[in-house]
Order: sequence, then C-alpha cells, then structure tokens
Amino acid sequence: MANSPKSQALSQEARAILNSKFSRRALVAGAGALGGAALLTSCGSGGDDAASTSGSIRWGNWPLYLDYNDETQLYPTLEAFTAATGIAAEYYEDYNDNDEFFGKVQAQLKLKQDIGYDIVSPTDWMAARWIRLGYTHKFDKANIPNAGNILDTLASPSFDPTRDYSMTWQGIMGGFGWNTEKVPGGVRTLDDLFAPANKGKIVVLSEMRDTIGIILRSRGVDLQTVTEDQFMSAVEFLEQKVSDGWIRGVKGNEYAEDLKSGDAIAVIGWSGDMFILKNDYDGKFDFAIPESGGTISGDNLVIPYTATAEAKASAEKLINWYYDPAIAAEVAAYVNYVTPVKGAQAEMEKIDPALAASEFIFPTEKTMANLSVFRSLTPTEETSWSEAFLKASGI
Amino acid sequence: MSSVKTETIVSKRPLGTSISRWFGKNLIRIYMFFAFVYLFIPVMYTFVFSFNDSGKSNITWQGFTFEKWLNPCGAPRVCEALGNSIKVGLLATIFSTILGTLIAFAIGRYAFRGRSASNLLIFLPMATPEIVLGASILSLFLVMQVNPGFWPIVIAHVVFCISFVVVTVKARIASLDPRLEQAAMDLYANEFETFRRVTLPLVAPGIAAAALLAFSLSFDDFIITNFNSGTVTTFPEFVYGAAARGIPAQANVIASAVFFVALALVVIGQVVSRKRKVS
Amino acid sequence: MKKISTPYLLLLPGFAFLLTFFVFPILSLAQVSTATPVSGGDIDDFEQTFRFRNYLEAFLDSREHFGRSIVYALLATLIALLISYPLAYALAFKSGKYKNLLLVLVVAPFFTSFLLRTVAWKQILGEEGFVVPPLRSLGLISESTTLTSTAGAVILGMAYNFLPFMTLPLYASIDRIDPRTLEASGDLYANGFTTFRKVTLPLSMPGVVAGTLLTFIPAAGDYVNAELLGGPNNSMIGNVIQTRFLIPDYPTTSALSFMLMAAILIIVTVYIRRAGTDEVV
Amino acid sequence: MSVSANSARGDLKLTSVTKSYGDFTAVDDLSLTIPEGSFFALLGPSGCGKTTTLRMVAGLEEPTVGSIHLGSTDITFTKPYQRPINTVFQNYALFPHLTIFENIAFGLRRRGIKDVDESVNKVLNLVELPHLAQRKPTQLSGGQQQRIALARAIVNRPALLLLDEPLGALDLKLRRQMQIELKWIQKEVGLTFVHVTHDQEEAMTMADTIAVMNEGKIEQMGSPADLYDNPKTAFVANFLGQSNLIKGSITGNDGDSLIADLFGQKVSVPRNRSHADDASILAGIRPEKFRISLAQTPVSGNVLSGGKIEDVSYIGVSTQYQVMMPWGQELMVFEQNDDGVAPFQIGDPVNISWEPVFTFALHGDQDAEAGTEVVPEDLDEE
Repeated sequence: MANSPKSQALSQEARAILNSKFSRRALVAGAGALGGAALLTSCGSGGDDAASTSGSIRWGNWPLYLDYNDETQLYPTLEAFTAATGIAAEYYEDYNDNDEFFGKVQAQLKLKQDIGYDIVSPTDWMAARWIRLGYTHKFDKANIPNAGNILDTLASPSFDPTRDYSMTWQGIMGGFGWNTEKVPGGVRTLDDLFAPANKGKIVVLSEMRDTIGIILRSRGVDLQTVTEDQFMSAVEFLEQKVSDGWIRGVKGNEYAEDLKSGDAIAVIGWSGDMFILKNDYDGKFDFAIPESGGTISGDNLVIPYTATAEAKASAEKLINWYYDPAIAAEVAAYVNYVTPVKGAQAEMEKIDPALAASEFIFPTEKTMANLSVFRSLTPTEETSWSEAFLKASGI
Repeated sequence: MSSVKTETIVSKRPLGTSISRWFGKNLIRIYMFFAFVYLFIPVMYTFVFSFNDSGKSNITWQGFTFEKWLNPCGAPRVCEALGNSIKVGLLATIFSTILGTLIAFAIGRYAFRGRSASNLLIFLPMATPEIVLGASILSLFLVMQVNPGFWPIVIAHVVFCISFVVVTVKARIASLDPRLEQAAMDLYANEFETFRRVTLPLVAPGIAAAALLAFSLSFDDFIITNFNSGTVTTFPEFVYGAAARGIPAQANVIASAVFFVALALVVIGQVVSRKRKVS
Repeated sequence: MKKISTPYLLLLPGFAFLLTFFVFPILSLAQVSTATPVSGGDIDDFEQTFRFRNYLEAFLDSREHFGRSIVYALLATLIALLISYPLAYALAFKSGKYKNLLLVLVVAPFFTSFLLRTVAWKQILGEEGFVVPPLRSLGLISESTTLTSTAGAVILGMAYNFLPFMTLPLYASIDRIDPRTLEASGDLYANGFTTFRKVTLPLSMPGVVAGTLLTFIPAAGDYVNAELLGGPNNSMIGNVIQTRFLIPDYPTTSALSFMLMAAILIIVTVYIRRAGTDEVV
Repeated sequence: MSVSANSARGDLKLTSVTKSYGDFTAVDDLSLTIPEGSFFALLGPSGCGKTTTLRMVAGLEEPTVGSIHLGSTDITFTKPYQRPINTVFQNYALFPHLTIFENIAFGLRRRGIKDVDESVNKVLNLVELPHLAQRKPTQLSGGQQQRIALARAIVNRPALLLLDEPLGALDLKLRRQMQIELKWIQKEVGLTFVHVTHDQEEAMTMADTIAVMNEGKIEQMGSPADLYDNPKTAFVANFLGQSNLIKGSITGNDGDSLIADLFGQKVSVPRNRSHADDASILAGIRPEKFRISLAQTPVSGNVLSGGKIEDVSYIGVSTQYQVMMPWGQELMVFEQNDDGVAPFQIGDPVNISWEPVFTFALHGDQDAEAGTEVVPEDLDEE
C-alpha cells in the first residue's frame, strides 16, 4: 500500500482510516462487497450525540458510488471527513433513478418542506432542472476552496456556467457493454448491437440521453445541436426495435444484473459498472465507446434549498473534501467512474498505477474527443421528448 | 365398504386398468402435490441461495457457505430495513385491527341507514390500485405539510389493511349464533359484559386471523410504501432497491428466516389450540 | 334512540380515518386529473382548467396498456382459479388429519418476501436458469425463445403472487359444504362431473366470487410483475401510472388512475350481478 | 350489577300484548295469566306467535302494545338481564368457548356471586352430569347439552323458566325421557315453567295448563284433558289429537241435550259441550270414541248409518278404519283390539255409533280442516 502524504486537512484519525484502505482490486477479490450503504448511524454519528460533532448532514447518493470497506462496514473517506471536520454524515444509497427520486421529493421541494437530504446527486439534466426550478442553494464558494480543482471540461456546463449550484461528483461514459463469451466479436457499432444473434437479449438504458444519444451519434448527429426531428427519428428507430422484440428491457442500473444472469448479452451501459463487471468476472464482460461516439454526462452534488443554513455549510465542506485530489483518487479507485478532480491522476499513481492509467477513470484527450454531452433541453422539449422516449420503451 | 368387496372380486382386472383406477382415485392428491411444488419452488430457490457464497450480487451459484446465516445483518441496512418493516407492520396491524373490527361490528351487527354505502366505502380501498392509493395519500401528506417517513407509511398501510380486516371479521360475526348473546343477556350479563364474555371471545379467532392478514399485507407491501417512505427504508423497499444492483444473500437469509418463524408460529398456534380443545 | 346511534359510533373512528386518508386524497386526485400544465411554466407547474379531455387523451395514449392489464389480470385470475380450486377442494375434503398443516403450507410461501419470490421466478425462468437451458438442449425451444420478458411470465407471476387471495376464500366456502350433499347427488344419479357442476360449484360460488375479485383487482393495478418478469412490450397500466407519476405528469396519471378504478368497479359490479351474489367479497 | 326486578315473584301476567313487524302481526292482543308454580305450555304450529310471546317475556323483544307484569312488577321494558327469568334456548345456545362448569356458573358470576362451586355442582348432580364439568359443549351429546342448558338456567333460581322448543333437536326416545325428567325437575325445584312447543304430545305430557295459539291469538286455554275432551274450535280439535268434524244443524232440544241433524241423521249433543251460538254447527267426535258395527247389528247411543269400510290399518294396539259415509265424508275410527271381534274387511257395510256424551259441537262456519294441515316439523319461527 502506498503511504502517500495526504492533504493538509487530514487529521491523524483520518490518516489512520485511509491507511487501512483496500485498493479497488483487493475489494473486488474480497467479494462480499454489497449494494452497500452505511451503518454510520450505529457508529455514533447519528447526529444527536453532538458532543464530538459540529453539525451533521444527510447525503443521498446512487448505490455503489462511494468507497466502502466490507470489513469495517464503513465508508473510509466519509469517516475521514467526519474525523477531520467533526461533521457527522448519514449516507443513504437510495438515489436509484433520476425521475424516481425527483418524483418522490418534488412535491416537498415545491412546498419548501425538508426532503430529508442535505446533499443529493442528480445527473446533469436533472441537476439542470433543479437549478432551473430554484430548488438548490447557491454555494458559498468560500467554503469550497478546492472548487478550482474541477476539470476544465466540466467547469462551465450550460446549466450552471459558473458552478454556483452544482459540482460534478463523477463523470459517466455511455457506451456498449457485452458478454465476451456470447458475443466474441464485441460491440462497437449500433449494427453490432443489433446483430441477429443478440435478438431478444439486448438491454438499453432508461436514461434517454444515453440511449438515444448513442443512436443519434451513430447517425452522425451532434448532441449539442440535436433537433426535434432528429431526436424523434432516433426514437422511432428504438420503438421499432422494441416492438420487433429485439430489446429485452429498457432499464436503469438493473442492466448489470441482467448481464450477470445471462438474460442480456449486449447492452448500452455505463463505464463504471462495466469496469467492475469486467474485473469481477475476469474478462467475461467488456465495454467500449462506440466508434461513432459515446456520451458523457455527470452526476452532480447539489444542495436542496430546503437544507438549513448550518447543513448547507456542512454540505459545502463535504464538497470541498471530495474535491481534494487525494480523496477523489480514493473514491475513483473504488467507483471507477471518470473523476472530475484535477490532480487525482497523480494521487492515483500512489495508490494503484494500473488504475491511474485507466481510460475509464482518466480518459485521454482522444477518448474525450469521442464523447459528447447531450444539450440542455427547454422544459417543453424535456416533457415532449421524454414522453416520446417513454412511449418507445413501452410505457 | 362395497369398494373393498369389488376390489377383491375384480382382482384379476388387467394391470393397466388398476393403474388408471389408482390414478383416477388419487388424481386430486397428485394435483395437490404438484400445486405445492409450484407454490414452493421460489421459496426453495430463495432458501437455497441464502447459502450462496456470493458477492454483492446473488444471481449465480458461487459455492456453499453458512456465513450469511451467521451474520444476517452483514449487508448494510438490511436489518434496519427489517426492523422498520416489523415496526410498521405491528403498528399498522394494531390500528387497522381496532378500526376495522369496530366497523365490522357496526356493519355485521346493525341495520342502519347508510349501511350499503358503508359497505361500498370499505370495498373501495380494495378496488383501488395500490399505486393510486400510494400516490394520493402522499399528496395529502404534502398538503398537510407532513414529511413522508415512518408514520406516513403506517397510516398508508392502515388505509389498505382496514378493508381486509373488516371483511375477515365480518365473516366471523356473520357466522356467530345470535342466540349465544341472547343467552348471555338472559343470564344477567349486561350489554358490556355480554360483549366481553361472549361476543368478543367468539369473534376473537376472526380478529386474530384479520390481524395476521393485516400484518402480512403490511410487511410485504412495496408499492404504497415506496411513495410514502421518504428516507425510511422497509424490507421490501430494500429488496427492490437492491434488485437494481444485486440483492445480497442476506436478504434471502432474512426472508427465509421470516418464512420459518411464521411457519413455526402458526404450527405452534395450531398445536396449542388443539391441545386446549382436547383437555 | 340508543340502538340507532350505536352503529354510527362504531363506524366513527374508522370512517373518520378513511375519510381523511382515503376519500379526501382520492378526491384531490380527481381534482388534479383535469388540470393542465401552466403555459410557460416549468415541468411541475399545473393549474386547474377542468379539461376533461385529459381523460380521453390519456385513454387513447394508453389503450394498449389498459387492454393488456385487463387481459393479463383476467388470465392470471383464471389460472389462479384453475390451480386453487382443486387445491382448495383437496384441502377441504381429501386431506384428512393433515388439513391444518396443509392449510398452513398453502399460506406459508407468502411469508417470504413477494419481491424476492418474483425475483426468484425471474432467475429460475431466466436464460441461464433451471428451465431454459434444458429445454434448449432438448430442442424444445429455439435459441431465441425466452420464458421471461414475455406476457406468459407476467401472467404466471401474477397468478402465483395473488394465489392465496384465491385459495383462502375458496377453501373457506368449499370447507363449509356438507359432504353429504355430494353423496346425495351421487345417490340421485349424478356422475362425478355432474355432481361438481350442479352441486359443488354452485355451493362454492361465494368463494369463487370473493377469490376472483381479490385476485383480479390487485392484478389489474400491479406493475411489479410486469417490471420484473415482463419486457418492454408487456407494460401494464400500472407501469404507465408509476412511470408517468414520477416524470411528473400528475394530470395524466390521475386520469389514468380514475379510469382504472372505474374499469375495475364496472367489471366487479357486472360480475357480482352475473354471479348472483350481493355479498361484496 | 344489580338485578332490579330480581326480587319480583308471583304470577306472570300479559295484558293486551301485541307485537307487529311492519304489516305483519306476530302476536295479536294477547292477554294471559300464568300462575306461580305452574307448568304452562304454549302450543301451536310454526309461526303462530308463541316464540315471539316467549321472547317478549324473556325481554329479547319489546311489545308494540301492552304490558307484561311479574307479580306486581312491570317488566315490559326491562332488559333481559334485569329480569328474574331464564330461558332454555331452542338449540341450547351453550357458550362454545366456555367449559360446562363455566357455562353453568355464567349467570351466578354475572350476579356477583363469588362462591359458585356449590350451586354449580348441585345443579350438575340434579341433571346427573357431574363428570362433564370440565368438558366443552361441543364434546357433549344432544341430550347432555339439553340438560346442561337446563342446569344453566335453573341454577339461577329464576322466578320463571322459559323453555323454547327445548326437546326439538332430540330423537324420539330421548325426548320422552327428557319430558319426564323435566317434569320431575320442575316439581323438585318448584319453579314456574313456560314451555313453548309445537308438539302437542309433549305439551300434554308435561303441562298443567296449555294455551293453544294460532295466528297470534290464543285459541283455547285449559288443562290437557279439558282441551282434548272439549275443544272449542276446529283448530284446537284438529291440532290437539285428531277429530271427526261433521257439518250439521241444531234442530231441537231434549232436556240437557241438543238435537242435531247431520245429513239427515239425528244425534244428540250435550248442551254444555256445545260452543255454537246459532243453529249451524260442526259436530265433533274423537276417532277412538266411535264404535263400528255391521249394518244389521242393533246399537245404542248416537248412530250414523250407511257407512262402508274404505281402508283398514292394523297398528297393534288398535286398528284404524276409514269409513266412507253416504254424504261423501271419510270418518276416522280407532278400535281397540281388546274384544276379540274379528276385524272388518274393506267394503263391509257398517254403522257408526258412540255415547252421546262424547259429542261436542263447534261453531258451524269454521273450516273443518283448520289445524290439520300444519306441518309441525318445520320449527324455526325466528
């Protein structure tokens, strides 16, 4: 284990915790890592024993999206954060789907009632919606000195040009995944995906921007300027494939389970999941960015405007913590998604040089050039386009 | 009796005919056997995979281990979710049983204006798709400025459990001989004592069955819970959430354990009640 | 006077509860069903415009799903009835001293989580489960034929999951039949089938009615089975309501919910009239 | 709890009691006094109002009009549990969840009596079932249940014991045995028994006084012998045993007797046995009072001639004949097989004769078939 000098902010305890960490590969080999979540509350950081803490926050995140130690059942970087700042964190892995999560909290947000979270992780387009609707707090940048570490490519998205309301948590590449035993030739084009042998065993993402985005790019459409006609034509293509029985499911995270169970052999999926599958199953699965181009999007840390001032400040400290390159590298080593923090690659070298070279985590310029971001949609477009997409997917 | 005779007489019947006769006689038992096999296949699967030496996903067989049984809370939050489900189930059972039993007595025992409307009101929640129920209750809580969470789940569960309690208890009341209560009144028991000493003990098995039904409905509910849970996670919600990323074998352990505990409780209940009858 | 007020006193707490937490929310749902998005407003802004066309549009958009829900639910109910009836009959008349034990066993599987059992079916019937590979190697099904992600899987899943709602009322009413009436029927020249048709079945009708209703209703509104066992071409109205609610498209989901409730109520009413029993469940 | 009227003793008095359910009148202006200590039977077919009457006495129904007194206490509207009256229900209504002992102790406990063992055991001995104390009712036979139901009622020493078809569910042999036991117990404990039944034989075996009810009214009340020998209506004549009722008219007087013309043949009727108030009558004679003789044989007393034997049934102790009379009516005759006379054959021409004193005369405009067609077996009149 590399015993690198950590950020100045790290306390002795945090150092101790981090030093006992496992590399991603060790975790993979150790198995038993679960769709995990925290038992932090049982560790006395439930928030009510304020003696040793100065505030607490509640963080709702996607499952398997933070480094986790099976042995201790703790999230090492989060433990270190608490140790360093005295802020207790309750970590919930119940952000399963953008629409589902928004549907659950929307009414409370509208009525300005506490939604039960002080920091959440919507995907770009959903973060855009939150910001547009005024459901997020504006950051006090003084609390986030590390904000400058954000990758240049992510620094000014159209929905938040100056990053006043959101900071990227992880970047996600959308592309093709497949079972190397069943599809030995691999999947690199849309035609490969819809090869006759795959009929009925194809699963695509229920994230419209990834699935339709990849179809659009195969037709040479620029996702930054996509028009309604182009979009609808791609949706029609999907609709035809669905009704002809090519597609077994239009799903969220479940596609990975379908790959494991053999129900799906070729998918439109996400880089991090596929990387983990590839490792867990010794190369039984693989991932590629489509030749015609993949998608990239980000999940963003935002602070719901229902969070109290104190919680907001704590949340900002949390964002700052994870924008420390060393911490970001720790997280990236576990989740294997694109890390948004400058300098994390250098830190990763100290943890696991192989990972530092990974295209999944630190895509090269060349790879990045082949990935594009879906443009922001107006509320009207968002409604009618997602309606069309839902219809195509059988709803 | 006569069939025994016939069998001895026709003992020279060809073997094929005897076999088909045996099948004819036992067809329903054979059918019953297969029905039970069908019922238990997924339970067996769940049980067997609770011994799977699996990682975070429990889809393919990885080898046998007792580890998950020794450490059922090993998967994060699974026991917390189970605890929530049990707490919600117990509270929902208590409230729905009390409210539903009162209604059942009113409807089952009295003729009054609005009785058929009352029957309709009881039937409606059962005819309402869970999803409609879940969504509409959530919207009410939001209007009332109540955050989703533990109590909203309990309340939503009570709404759909009441109807089942009413139907179950009502059936028991309907089968109650009114002369027993008259006999009690005749034997110097006033209205309250008649209820306490005669009516209630006689309806009690129905109430117990209703409570059991309410608990199992509440314990297993996912759709309505999902709308009203906020940050509280129940066991079915845990399973649903985990289904996207891989259900840990601990969930199988807990589900199997619940199965065996319930089975044991019911069997013990049967044995005790039989013993009480005999003695 | 006292006799009149007693039932109302008994009803009061329960009905106050149902009024607050059932009737009132349903009415507010009714109110949302005729709302429309605020023009120029954002994704979650709606205003009341009493636009009853919402119903027509929602229906036309989802008529396939409605049709599927009704057909799937009817088939699931029928299958559950075909499985449950002989089972309930055998429990009532052919199980002897094991009656109570067997009755417990009928209910027992349902103490295992409903979702886990459905996931179990998905794995069992899946591509690498216990059924498909043997069938494929025997050449009984083709490489591209699947068992899950089909209408059949959804229907079987619902039939399985709602089975106790069918078996228990059936058992209760069959168990009440005096076996002597069946003997009497045999004595009066009815063969086994005629006895069943003319005596057993009519006498068990209350159980059949209750069981089919208790199975059909939740099946028609279900979305979990379609989600886990079906494919994109097997979505039911429940899936539509569930998904659209989260978009959020409240007017459409409310209108769909009301039409689903109405459809169920109409089917149930016609069925109860036909079956000739006024006993609502 | 207190049983306010518990101290009330004395005669049970019903005054102008009417009970209506909507348009249907179950009990119609009934007045009745049942003396303390008597064994009183209310006899009538299903639906005659006898059970409704009983339930009003028990307090399970309230009369629409009228009052009920026990001694000097008005109990018309008191609750069942406030009346010193207990009931043995038709199907016994034993509490299935309680032991026999607790069933019997039920009433005592409700009245706040702490030490019930002695009373319960005493009454269990009285009904000769002390060994069943710890059983549950379902483990008992019908006869045992009936005795327990009786024990459960009498242990309370009520002023009045109501028996609602208590023997209806028992088989014939057991019923006979229970009839005798009930009568014996009544004497033993000295209570007033009011017994509701459709079984005329049961009523006659046990009761001191019988009231025959029909369509909500009392047709006739009196001792069993009275009712049988001298019925006042066709209903009573037919419901209580069998009667031959022959249409006729009073044509004259002969001292204490009236002369009646029955289809051209003159018979005499004792004046005090005539209940008719004009000339038109139904002359009644019980079948066992008839004697049959061959047409040529001279006979004394009232004679109806010109009969012909239609049917003969030998039933051991007696022989029953159906005799067709010239006016087309079949008369029923029971002959004791005690005088060695050879039975008559079908087709024999015969005369029928009887002692004039056995004749009774009823009001002529009644239905001669009243009370014959009721099927006493369909009991429940809930």
